[in-house]
Amino acid sequence: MTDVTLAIALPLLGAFLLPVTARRGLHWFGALLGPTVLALSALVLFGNASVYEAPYAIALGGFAPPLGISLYVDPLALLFALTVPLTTLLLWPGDDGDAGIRRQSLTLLLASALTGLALSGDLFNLYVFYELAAVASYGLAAGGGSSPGFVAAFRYLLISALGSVFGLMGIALIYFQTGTLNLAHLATLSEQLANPQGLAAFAMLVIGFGVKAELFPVNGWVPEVYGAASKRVAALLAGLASKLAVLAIVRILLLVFPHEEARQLLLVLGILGVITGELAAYQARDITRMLGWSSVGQLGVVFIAFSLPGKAGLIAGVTVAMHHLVVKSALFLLADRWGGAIARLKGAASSSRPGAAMFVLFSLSLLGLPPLPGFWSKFLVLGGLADAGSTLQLAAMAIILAGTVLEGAYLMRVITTLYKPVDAKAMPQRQHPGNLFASAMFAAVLLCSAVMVNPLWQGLNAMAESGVDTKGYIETVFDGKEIPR
Amino acid sequence: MTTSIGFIFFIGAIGLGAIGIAGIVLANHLFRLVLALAIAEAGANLLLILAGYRWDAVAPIVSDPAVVQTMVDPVPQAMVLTAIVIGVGVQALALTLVIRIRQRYGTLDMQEARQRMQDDLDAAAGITPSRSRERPAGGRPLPAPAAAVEAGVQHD
Amino acid sequence: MRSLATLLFLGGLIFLLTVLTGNLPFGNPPMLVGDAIQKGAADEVGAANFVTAVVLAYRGLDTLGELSILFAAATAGGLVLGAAHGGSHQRPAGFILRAGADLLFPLLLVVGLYIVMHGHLTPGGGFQGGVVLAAAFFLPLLARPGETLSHPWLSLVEGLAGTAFIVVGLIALFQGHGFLAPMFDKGTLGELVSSGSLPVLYLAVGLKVGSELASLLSRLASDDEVAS
Amino acid sequence: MIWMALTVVTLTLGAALAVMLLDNLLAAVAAASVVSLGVSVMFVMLRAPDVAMTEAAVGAGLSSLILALALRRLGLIKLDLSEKGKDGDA
Repeated sequence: MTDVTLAIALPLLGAFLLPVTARRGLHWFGALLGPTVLALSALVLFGNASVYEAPYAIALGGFAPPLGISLYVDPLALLFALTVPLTTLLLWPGDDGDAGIRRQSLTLLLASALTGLALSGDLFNLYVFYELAAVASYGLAAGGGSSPGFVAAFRYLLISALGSVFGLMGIALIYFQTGTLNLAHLATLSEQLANPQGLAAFAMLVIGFGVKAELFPVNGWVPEVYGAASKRVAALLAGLASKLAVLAIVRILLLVFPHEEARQLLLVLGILGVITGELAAYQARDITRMLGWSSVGQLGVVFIAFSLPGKAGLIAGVTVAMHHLVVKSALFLLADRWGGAIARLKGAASSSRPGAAMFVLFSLSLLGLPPLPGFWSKFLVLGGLADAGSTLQLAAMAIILAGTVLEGAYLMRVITTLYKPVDAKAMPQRQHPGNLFASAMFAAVLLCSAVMVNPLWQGLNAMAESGVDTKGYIETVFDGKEIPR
Repeated sequence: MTTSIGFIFFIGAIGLGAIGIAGIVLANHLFRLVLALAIAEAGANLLLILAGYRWDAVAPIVSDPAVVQTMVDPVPQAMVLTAIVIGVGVQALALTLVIRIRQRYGTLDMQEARQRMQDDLDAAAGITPSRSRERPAGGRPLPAPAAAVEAGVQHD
Repeated sequence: MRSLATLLFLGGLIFLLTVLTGNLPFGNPPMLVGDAIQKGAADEVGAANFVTAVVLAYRGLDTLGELSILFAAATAGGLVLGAAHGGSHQRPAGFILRAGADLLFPLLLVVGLYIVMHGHLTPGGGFQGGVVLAAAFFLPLLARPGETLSHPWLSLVEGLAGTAFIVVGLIALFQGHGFLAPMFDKGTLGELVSSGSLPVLYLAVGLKVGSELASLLSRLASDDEVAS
Repeated sequence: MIWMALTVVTLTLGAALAVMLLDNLLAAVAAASVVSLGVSVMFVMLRAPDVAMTEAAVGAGLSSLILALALRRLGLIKLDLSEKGKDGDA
């Protein structure tokens, strides 16, 4: 078994070396460097597949757990960590001179930070990786060089920095009361945090990490950044980065704040996210902003799912999150050439048949048409809500259903436009082959998971089993050593 | 004595954080937004240091290995060290963005810059903007400098 | 509308303040981790400055993340402003500033390196020293606006210092101690050559911070294409 | 000690308000560096000399320099370092 730290360190190493190699006649080396380190880091993570039997923890630097930083590797962390290098490889930015090298460097930094977010078992370390991911994505958002991109990136930076000030204050409030940062150690002290200060700290952390997760009050940046940035960056941020931020929040929720109030908070924010996101998406008149707002709505569903207690919540949440990762990344890729007003897409299907077919496939899955995975993800969430059955949860059910109807309305509007007869004056562009290939890969993943429902279900079950096992987490991290109190 | 001095600093930390956050929410000038961010960060850092402060202890540095003294918690200090450097990096990046926005849109006003961004996004997407603004055909002239330069800034 | 939002906002803040000032233990924190580190740091790490021990040994990954953030900020800044070409077009500075810069340059260099290399003993270290180093290299630029910092060199130092930090961590990993574990002999507490690989790490941090900040500063200082 | 703490906190909060309210941006930058200095004095009183040193070097020194350079590049101030008396445009 290879040390999982390599999956974080290798992309960082690549990012540091890229600008050095690229300017020294080693251009071929620089072009290969990024994909190579990402592939290596995926291999390292694949090499850890044995965690399905036994999760394990790494004490970095060999210091006993509460003192140093510890990494925790369980199926949940591994699944999310694996998506990072794989998705980043599919969305790898092209190489065009000096700016291209900087973009690649930032993408590697983003990948490393997101892997770290999945694996880290330390509150402040989560914050540092989150901040690294944030700074890298400001750069990527502004990297297109367009004027709207600068304004969008600046707004994103402000909102995100406001969030990290809140996050830092939340960490301070937790440290005031417990004197530790290790998530396993905090899990043993979680009853000390079951008070107003604790809840305030949780709310602050949720606002902090919620900026990248497009959580309700701090998602004003979403349509602007996705509209102004290149669509590969939008796919990376909407598909991948948001999921890892969600994972950080879920870890904190499961381990440190297993209280009813904390779940209620997520539920309410999720409901508000669904309402605002779907309504705004319905009103949007161009595809990019429609997809951006619909992504806000979908992440609202993710938060509602994770607010369900126990295994059911974790399974539902992971299913929705993974489904959204695949579908939204692919849809943004397809929107690269087809971005812009919906009305201009008349007859696009005739200029690029596979593109239109995939657009229909992903839209139907997003809506939840039965054999496709999207159906199962919505089914799990709605079933879980019906089982839990408090008034708020039933309301959430109704709102998700209403959101689906809205989703259907605006996605069908696009699809019917795609298949309208061509307007000879304004022929829509053909799809870029690279984008088509990448979204075909996503489609393959989607169809495979539609076929292999049974093994997936078992895998998810095992993952949720170890995911909600707080006691197991504590025992694995401390490994029989004395826990300071 | 023991708690009151900590409480004074606590008020200071919360006050700095509140002023900074209120500034980020309310200010409309791009440069002042960056300044407000720095103040909010200072407040958060102070709060973090306060979380490890112990009134009867010395700084966490061994001056004489033979003498054992109680020390304040070194962990929050390390965290703040990290946070300060992160803060200055983010600030520099924010300023480069401000410089570019000023060059492209000729304004330092958040509302104005946002409006023009929306217009540009709409134009790129091929949508007629919902709010009609007088827009001359062809090039997009810079707005009058009065909008860009805040009153009271010397231009000598 | 805006004033209403303000009022709501301030009300929320005041509410938060009253909730939070409840029973936080000022001046008497639990210090579960802090106490354990104070007991063990002298033996486990061997640095007299415990903050350094925490920054580089116990929480080394945070410091690596922080270096990466600075690197990301500098890279993104470069992406936004483009490569800084040409210095500012101002006239050369006055005699006093030029002479002062010439005098200060070696002085700041020595002071910066001193702060970096004594980080494990006294207050200071890679970050503080790095800032002084950046100032040392930026000052001549301020005095002679025509000159530029040599960017290829800067980026080389940038990349190699960051690489060195990771490589030191990886060497420890492949020796079986875990990523970024302290290596080498711990030495005597309080001496310059002590605490194993920590001074090496802090030197890498100092060079990285210094070169990163210097390139950020020079990029901001060059006032090309002010017009759009 | 308490009086000193009160003074420093009051000064810092006052400077922070000044940053938000001053019309002149260069003065606001100066006020921001006063805030940093005040915070670093507080760090010393809270027995965090390492952090105080960093805050003074980064917050009061480097960050003010960055802000001032940005102001100059924005064309809002003119940092003229050359000898007085000679004219000529940049």
